[in-house]
Amino acid sequence: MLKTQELTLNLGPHHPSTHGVFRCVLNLEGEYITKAVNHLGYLHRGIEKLAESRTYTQFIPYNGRLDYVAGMLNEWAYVMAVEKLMGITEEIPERAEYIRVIVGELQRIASHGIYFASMALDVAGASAWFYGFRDRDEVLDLLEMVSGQRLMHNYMRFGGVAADLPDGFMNKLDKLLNKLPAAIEEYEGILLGNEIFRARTVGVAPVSREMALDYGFTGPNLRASGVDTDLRRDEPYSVYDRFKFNVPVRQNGDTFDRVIVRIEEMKESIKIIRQAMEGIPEGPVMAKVPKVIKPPVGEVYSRLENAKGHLGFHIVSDGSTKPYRLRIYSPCFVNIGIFPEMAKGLHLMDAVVALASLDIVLGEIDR
Amino acid sequence: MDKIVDREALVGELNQKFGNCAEVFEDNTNQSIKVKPEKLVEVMQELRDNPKYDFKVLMNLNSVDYPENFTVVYHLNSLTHLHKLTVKVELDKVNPQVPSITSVWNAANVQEREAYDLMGILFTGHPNLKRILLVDDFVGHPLRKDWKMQA
Amino acid sequence: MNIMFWIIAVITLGSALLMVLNKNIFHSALFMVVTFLGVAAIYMMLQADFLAAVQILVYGGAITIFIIFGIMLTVRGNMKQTNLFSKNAALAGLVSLALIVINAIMVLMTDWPVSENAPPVETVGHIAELMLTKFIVPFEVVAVLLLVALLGAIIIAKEVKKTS
Amino acid sequence: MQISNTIATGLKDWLMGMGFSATTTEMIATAVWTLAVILFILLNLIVLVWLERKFSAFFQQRRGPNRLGPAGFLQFPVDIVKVLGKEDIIPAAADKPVFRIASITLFITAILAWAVIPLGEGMILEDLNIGIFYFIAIGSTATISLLMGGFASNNKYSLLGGMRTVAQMISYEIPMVFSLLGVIMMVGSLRLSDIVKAQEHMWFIIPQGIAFIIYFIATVAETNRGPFDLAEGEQELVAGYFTEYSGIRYAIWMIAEYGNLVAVSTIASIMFLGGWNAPFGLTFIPPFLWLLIKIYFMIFLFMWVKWTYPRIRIDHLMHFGWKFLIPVSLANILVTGVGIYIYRMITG
Repeated sequence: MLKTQELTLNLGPHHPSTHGVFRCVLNLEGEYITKAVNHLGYLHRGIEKLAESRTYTQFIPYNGRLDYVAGMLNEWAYVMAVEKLMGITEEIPERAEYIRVIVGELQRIASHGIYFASMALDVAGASAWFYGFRDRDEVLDLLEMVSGQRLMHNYMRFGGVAADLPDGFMNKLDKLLNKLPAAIEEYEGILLGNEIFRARTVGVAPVSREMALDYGFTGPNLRASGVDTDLRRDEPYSVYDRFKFNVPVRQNGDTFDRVIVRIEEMKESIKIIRQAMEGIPEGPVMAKVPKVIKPPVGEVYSRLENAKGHLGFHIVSDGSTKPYRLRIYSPCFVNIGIFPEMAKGLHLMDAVVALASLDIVLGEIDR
Repeated sequence: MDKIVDREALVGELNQKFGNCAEVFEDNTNQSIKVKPEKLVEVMQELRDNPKYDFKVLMNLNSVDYPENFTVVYHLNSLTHLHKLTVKVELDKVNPQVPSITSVWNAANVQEREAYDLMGILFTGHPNLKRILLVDDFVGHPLRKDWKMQA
Repeated sequence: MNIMFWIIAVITLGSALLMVLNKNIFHSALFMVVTFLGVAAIYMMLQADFLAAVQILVYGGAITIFIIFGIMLTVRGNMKQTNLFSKNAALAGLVSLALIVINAIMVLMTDWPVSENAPPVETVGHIAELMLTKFIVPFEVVAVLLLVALLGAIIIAKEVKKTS
Repeated sequence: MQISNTIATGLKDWLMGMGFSATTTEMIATAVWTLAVILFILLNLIVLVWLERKFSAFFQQRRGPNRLGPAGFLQFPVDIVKVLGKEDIIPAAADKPVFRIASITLFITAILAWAVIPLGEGMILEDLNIGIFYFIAIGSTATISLLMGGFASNNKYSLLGGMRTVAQMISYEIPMVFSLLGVIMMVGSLRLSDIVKAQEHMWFIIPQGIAFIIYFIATVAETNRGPFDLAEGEQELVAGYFTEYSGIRYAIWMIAEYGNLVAVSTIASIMFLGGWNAPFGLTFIPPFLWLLIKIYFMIFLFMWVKWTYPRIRIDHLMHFGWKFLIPVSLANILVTGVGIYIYRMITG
């Protein structure tokens, strides 16, 4: 019999659909993938090593550079870990916790907005891309109001936040929250309900419940595979135990479910922000913390429900002003580990979409 | 705050089943046990599959370069019992070797590669133990304390 | 008109020759396209415009398939040495020469009748009528043949899928 | 309408009167027409690119170009200057001669197709009696150009793009031809001017509505526009067959693609939308303008579809083409044939 040869295709690092500098070497039979090998590290900056030569406070801004589309949540995860290590979790003023919840959930909406947009772009729905970015930009306006920056906020502090909410923030937030449900409705109109989009995503690259747990999926990806888990509800940190919200779970774990879970999460985030707006007390936004942060000897592992999954910080302290060892458990880094398995047998076009559906950010993968 | 397993009972059961392999490890978190490297895979398998513990999730795999030893830290989590456990494996400073647990959790695959890449810990039995973040011809393991940063 | 014919003839034959002599199978295929287009041009000069269009349409599609096969079956990165001469080049040359001679003799021997009638302006209608009246049997046979080819292709494609 | 009314014939007569020989006259007339067509395509291009940008901006809730000229109209001419100033990069490993001519061949086919396309009553180079068939035949050779570009780049993405083009264009040529057959059967002629004349009282979109839809879908695939722009596949193949092209060669690809877009829109207007016939007796607008309005309506449809739908996957595309469009277009031919037979029985 005549035989055709397999084609080796180097997807990335300069490729529009790898969401950064991810590189994947694909073996193609026709346009179907028989084998995929991940190559990471093009954006490796050695942040974990850098942490060892920075003081605890100096390291806060580095967190914005991890998952650069959800900087606020990364900072929060880091300060939460250090607060736990110092044992000052109880002393944080309530107002600060509420502000953290508000900006954190806003950041989640922004991150999911980007997710929707890049997902749309990867199925070539260029128009839907602008819808996602339009709403994300308005969220960033608000975050800019509180922190002065749009991406690298550097807003969280040990024991609170850097500054109180500015005047007029609540009004603007209220206006945005009134607009967002209609905007999310539009997503359904322009992309999610589209026949071609459904054909491209439903049943594509499914990840079963067992496989998702085995490969260490966390966050929305895990929920899309039918595991009902959410740190905000199961192990409530901050003041999340005071809010009522649903945890959207889908059963099939295919590309479409991964999208829908995130869209539903955006709606839940709006609910949480609404409740936080109502419940936010007056008061200080910073606890009394020493000028020099010197956590006691010991270690801590603390996780936070990031937009991409569980962002964990394992910090080992030797009692000095600098962390002895700081390890960042990054959800994207672990989630991408499934891609070679997932891509097997997929069409090249679907592989690109499946990769987008995992919601990877290279800043966090390579750290 | 965190739900903690009864470590004494857990260690007792593990020791009974696999021989003297585990002990309670005292640190500030109060949720650590120490496991001997040779028995690590069996212990992890047990922790995952025994419905009493049901640690279905490998939360984190870390390696620390302590002055006296290398420690590989596994953070485990259960979705049903919502409890947590930290498993620590102490390794030789000169030749740190530990069996790979990729057969238990595939999630360990990339994390073990990372630990090998940055800390230089050999995971025996790993299907593809290559550098993951650094270039293939990189010399040294930067997260070790004796690795000097060059600006 | 005479000049045009000679130009087209030279291009057609030249590209046909280049097609055979070229060592790159992709270039060979492209020269084949030029040959086909040249033939179409000659049809055009004979006022057989329908035939010319069919020539372009059919061979335009066919040649791309041919190229695809060429690419898929020559498994090497460099296309430079993909269309090599076989060892029987001399023999093939001899056969070709013999064919040319025979053809030339036949052409020269034939007494070509010259029609007094001007070629019809509307060709399509006549062709259609002839196909469905006088030549209905060959027409249907061709249709059946194509159907068989189609079915055969489907069967072959299915079997490949099963074995792979 | 008399054929002698055509501009080309008039031009030829005038040149003959100047004392040129028949062959020279023919060649000059052809050259003039070719130039006119290129000019027409380029003029259209300026408007089209501007329109595409403005439409896409409208669909995407943004403003689009708005700095150069009125409403950003001069953006594209400036872009052209930019593209012309770019370095013409030919990859070292490329098949250089083929790489060089690939974009030009596509441009040539785009121009050749215009030989039979009337831009209005009598505004045609050669009113061939097989007009529409000639158009289809020339259109089919565009595949070769795209494959040439994809293969000669010696880039795997381009090669995949070229392969996709072949699969897609050959598959969708069939329903496209079949959809036009219905109209041809009703007219009984392949000559484009005859087809327009037959629509004086009723546009063929009414009896041949299904054929019009099939033709529209098939031509979206034929012109490689979204949602069927698999050959370009921006997201997975980067830009498909023209990944490696830059500068003027890239510009030629784009011009040829827009030229093809205008050509298929014109054919759609002529075959289904009554050509230059004025609807509702609105004859105060000249026929040429009517045709232009219809062409731009078609182009608007193309753009609308492109900026609305995500890209379809190639196996869905093939299934849709072979398992849906072709059977439906065949059924349309059958129904049309039976309809014509019954009509002839009634009218005698």
